[in-house]
Amino acid sequence: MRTTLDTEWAIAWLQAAADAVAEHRVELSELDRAIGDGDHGENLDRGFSAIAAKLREEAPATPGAAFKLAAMTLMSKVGGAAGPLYGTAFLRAATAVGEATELDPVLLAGALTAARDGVVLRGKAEPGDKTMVDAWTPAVDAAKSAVAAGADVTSVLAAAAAAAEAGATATDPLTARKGRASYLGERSAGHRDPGAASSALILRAAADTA
Amino acid sequence: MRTTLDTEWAIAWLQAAADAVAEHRVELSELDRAIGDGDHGENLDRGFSAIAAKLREEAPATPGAAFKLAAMTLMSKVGGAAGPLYGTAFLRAATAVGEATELDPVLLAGALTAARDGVVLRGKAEPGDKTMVDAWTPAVDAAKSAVAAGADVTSVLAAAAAAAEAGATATDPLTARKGRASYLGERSAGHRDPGAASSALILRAAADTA
Amino acid sequence: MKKLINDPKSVVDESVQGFGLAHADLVSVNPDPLFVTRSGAPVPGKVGLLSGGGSGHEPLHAGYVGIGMLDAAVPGAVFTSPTPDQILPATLAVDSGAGVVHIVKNYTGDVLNFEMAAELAEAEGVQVRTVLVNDDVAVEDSLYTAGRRGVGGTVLVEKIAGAAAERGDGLDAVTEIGRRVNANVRTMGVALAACTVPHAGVPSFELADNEVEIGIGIHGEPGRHRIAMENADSITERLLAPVLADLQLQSGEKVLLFVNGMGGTPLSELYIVYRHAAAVLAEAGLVIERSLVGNYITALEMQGCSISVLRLDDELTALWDAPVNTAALRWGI
Amino acid sequence: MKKLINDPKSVVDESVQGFGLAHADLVSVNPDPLFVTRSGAPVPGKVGLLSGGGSGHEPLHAGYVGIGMLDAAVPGAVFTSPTPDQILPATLAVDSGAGVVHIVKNYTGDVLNFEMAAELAEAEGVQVRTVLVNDDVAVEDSLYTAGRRGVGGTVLVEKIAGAAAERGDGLDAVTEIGRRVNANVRTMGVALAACTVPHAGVPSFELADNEVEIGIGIHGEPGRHRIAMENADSITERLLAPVLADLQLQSGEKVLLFVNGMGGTPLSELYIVYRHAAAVLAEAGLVIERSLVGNYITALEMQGCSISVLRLDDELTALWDAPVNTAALRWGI
Ligand SMILES: Nc1ncnc2c1ncn2[C@@H]1O[C@H](COP(=O)(O)OP(=O)(O)O)[C@@H](O)[C@H]1O
Ligand SMILES: Nc1ncnc2c1ncn2[C@@H]1O[C@H](COP(=O)(O)OP(=O)(O)O)[C@@H](O)[C@H]1O
Ligand SMILES: [Mg+2]
Ligand SMILES: [Mg+2]
Ligand SMILES: [Mg+2]
Ligand SMILES: [Mg+2]
Repeated sequence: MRTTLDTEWAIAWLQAAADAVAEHRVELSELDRAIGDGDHGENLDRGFSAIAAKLREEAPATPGAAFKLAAMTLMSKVGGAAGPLYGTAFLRAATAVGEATELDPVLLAGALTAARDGVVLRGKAEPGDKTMVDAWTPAVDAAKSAVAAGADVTSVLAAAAAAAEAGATATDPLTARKGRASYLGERSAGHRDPGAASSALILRAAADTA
Repeated sequence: MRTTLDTEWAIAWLQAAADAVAEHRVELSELDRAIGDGDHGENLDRGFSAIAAKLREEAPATPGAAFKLAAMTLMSKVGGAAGPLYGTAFLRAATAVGEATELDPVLLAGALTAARDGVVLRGKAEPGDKTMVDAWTPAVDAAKSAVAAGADVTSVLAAAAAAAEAGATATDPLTARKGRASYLGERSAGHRDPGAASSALILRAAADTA
Repeated sequence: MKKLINDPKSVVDESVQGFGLAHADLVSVNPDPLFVTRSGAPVPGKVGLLSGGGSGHEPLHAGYVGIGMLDAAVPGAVFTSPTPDQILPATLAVDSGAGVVHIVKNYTGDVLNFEMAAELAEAEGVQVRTVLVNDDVAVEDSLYTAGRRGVGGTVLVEKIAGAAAERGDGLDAVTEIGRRVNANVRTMGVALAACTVPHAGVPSFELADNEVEIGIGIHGEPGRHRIAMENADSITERLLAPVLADLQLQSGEKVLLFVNGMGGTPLSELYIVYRHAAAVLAEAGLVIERSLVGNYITALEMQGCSISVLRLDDELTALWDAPVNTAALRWGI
Repeated sequence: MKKLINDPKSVVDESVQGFGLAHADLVSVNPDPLFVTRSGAPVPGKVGLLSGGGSGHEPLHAGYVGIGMLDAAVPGAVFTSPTPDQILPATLAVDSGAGVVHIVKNYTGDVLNFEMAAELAEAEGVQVRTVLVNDDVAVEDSLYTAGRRGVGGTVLVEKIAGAAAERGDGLDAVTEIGRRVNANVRTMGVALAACTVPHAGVPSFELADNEVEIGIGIHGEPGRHRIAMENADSITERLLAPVLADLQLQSGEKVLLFVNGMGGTPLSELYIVYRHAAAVLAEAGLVIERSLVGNYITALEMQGCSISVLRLDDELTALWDAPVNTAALRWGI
């Protein structure tokens, strides 16, 4: 039972996230092609592979520094809706953990909450609008419950990832009310939201590396 | 055995030619699509249906007047290579028959010869260049031979039509050296020349109405 | 997918480089981060005008950089908004001290990235105003969506606000003119065939042989609804009806009629649409004072068109007529 | 086939009508027989410049009617040359007494119809000269074919001869300038996908997913040979090599580089081609003095492009730069 997560984990997470995004690039763009403009996988892959490249050159000193590196890279490389949203998420997470070198369950759940709040602040989406918020919000709720129940960091992330995956799946029947998919109106129902799907992948990478 | 052909025949011929062109419009354009720009059937149909429409309004007084009406209509409606070529052919035929009201075999063969010579003068194609000349030249030769053998007008035209059809078929293996098909070089071999095909149709209409 | 490209990843960079080479008298290209500025920018004392967005809409936006129109264009990846680290330096590069107006098409990605860049620019002491373009009447429930999209009207906003900046209007005045154009222009589009984003490699959507998509955006995203193919006059009426209804034009009003090609439709067809659109407007008693027909804001090789109607007043007409010298729009110079 | 048309038979008439409505300040349309003349033609004392050919190449030719370019354009059916009964009255309409130059693309149909019209015009007392455009190096064996075709160079001939006529050159001088441009320009094209002629309803030819047609003309007719798809830089080199070889340009010579879209290729791709073409010319020591990139002579919605190189001398450059005001090409006014 791990009590805290360190910088090494933060770096491993980002690298695993980059691998997961690369592996699911086509699939994410396919989802976006159905209800958006077909670039979500490409956009995220551009950003996360740049993160992975930077991490091969410089080693951040703290989890917060790793999150900040991710935030800046995502903001400058991704573009589209996802760039500022994920960028803000990682920036808020970085601020939340500050200079800490070890993240305990409370700090970890706090980081996830800050990330989700950043997405909501930027994008103004509410749960049920069929966006990445629908993956992040259940993930945050699950993480908080796990912390309250005394879970360790690994279990906190496992709970968050599972909830994010369920949240992403649950976007299928929804009608989009934010982002490009909203222009489709009811025709957006019956498709998974690409941003929710990528959020689930990224949170699963966090759990797998913990 | 008919000894001469009159204005009524000239009009009937043009109407039958219009019907034949309309019926084979798509087929002629298909031939042109293979080695040209796909408009030959459309071009000719525009011209011949205009001839038919004019003939419903005014009745030419002589075969020559009918040919002249056809010539002017083809020149003004068809465009492309075929318009001036067929236009010149009918104009020369009109000149060749002059004011005659009845065409005997000699005059008829003379009209066909003048038509062919007009096409050659305008287009400067030689036999074997894979153009309508390859239908007209054997047709003229066959008509002349028939006249020399003492055939009547019906047989003269039947001989011309059969020779034109054989001539058109014989363009299949040729490499085009004139017109749009010439740009294809050897790739033009293996396809029938659309202008030769339409010439055969028009001469067949002449024979069928005689 | 067959395209005249070398590598899907280098499409935008190489295309903008080629653009810079072909129009070296008009523009400079900053390769990294990528943006295009008017030669000699910033123009002393002049308000800077900047626009940008996903690539694939050429000639928008780089084609409108030059005298009387934009000072800078910031191209994102194909159909993907540019990032703040492009928008910020471009903004700084065209600020003469008089401030910079961002012309932003209303898409979530564009709005968010420009918003961040504007915040960063303000932090560096540059005054930034934003003109949000949202002229697309295809989006009906703007309350339950990300709002109406910026489409054809963008070109008109850029031209007219550009003329205002060129004649020396201040930051607020240029912003007001830009918003005035946006408030008075409405657009609706149709697609006959989808386009293929280079890195996707497959068409953005599928349309049957006898279907058209009404209310299409400029990103290969599907539109309002699909209908069976109709003739040009019927489609023209379908596009114009919501535009005219929304603008609530009165008989006798003056308008600019803009028939825009989506990239893969022959110009001859755009004029067939223009012909009937002009008849419909005349029927409604409207006076077509100015017109524009051509491929001005495209979606790669998408087949289709959009129709925009802009309500003109004397000032807007004069600004429309003002000299402009850009790669894609030029007159009077 | 999905097109923004009402009826294949009325495509040209309706399109030219729409063109006339959109550009009423520049042109007049004569509906029957169909031709387009410059507003106020004939210009007293000026040599008249007339061109025409099959439709489907828009903006060619009507888009080039106006000050500094053509006095008349005569549109035939799609991809079919116009007829003498159109060309003759158009010629008479733009003759001020100084004579008329016919700019004719070298296709059998065009040559024959213009020849007949010229004979008829001469018979009515109008002096007519013909400039035959045949810049297409794709046609190799010009002795065993109808000769090289007129393609991209046509636009340059029309612009430069138009400027010569506008500055007051006489009939022989304008003809000489036109022929000089033709003698110094060479073009080669490529198609990635065919176009569909409205009345045919099916694509003019079929290309497999990985094939391109090199040496394409502007009529949907197949070209020199088919090759497997290559990247933009390789295709650019393939198009430029015969152009440069044929022009026998020396290092240090000045040229105009013209990358033309066939109608269905995004502008962004044309700039990618331009980028590499400029590099190849620079490598050969040539100086690109002027450039043109866009859809100027098209084949409906064909995907592909052509590259033209024109050897410039000081006079040609000055005439290129001279003011022009037409629907499709405009500067200096
Ligand atoms: N306002 C918003 N709030 C939260 N998430 C959003 C919002 N708008 C879009 N998204 C997310 O962004 C995803 C699309 O990202 P992407 O395809 O990269 O951007 P774009 O739509 O600009 O092409 C959507 O699937 C959705 O999850
Ligand atoms: N120089 C020529 N002499 C005789 N016939 C010719 C010549 N050039 C073309 N043709 C004929 O014209 C036909 C093509 O006609 P059409 O398709 O109507 O014109 P275009 O080639 O202008 O589209 C060819 O099949 C050929 O028979
Ligand atoms: Mg997307
Ligand atoms: Mg033909
Ligand atoms: Mg996007
Ligand atoms: Mg033709």
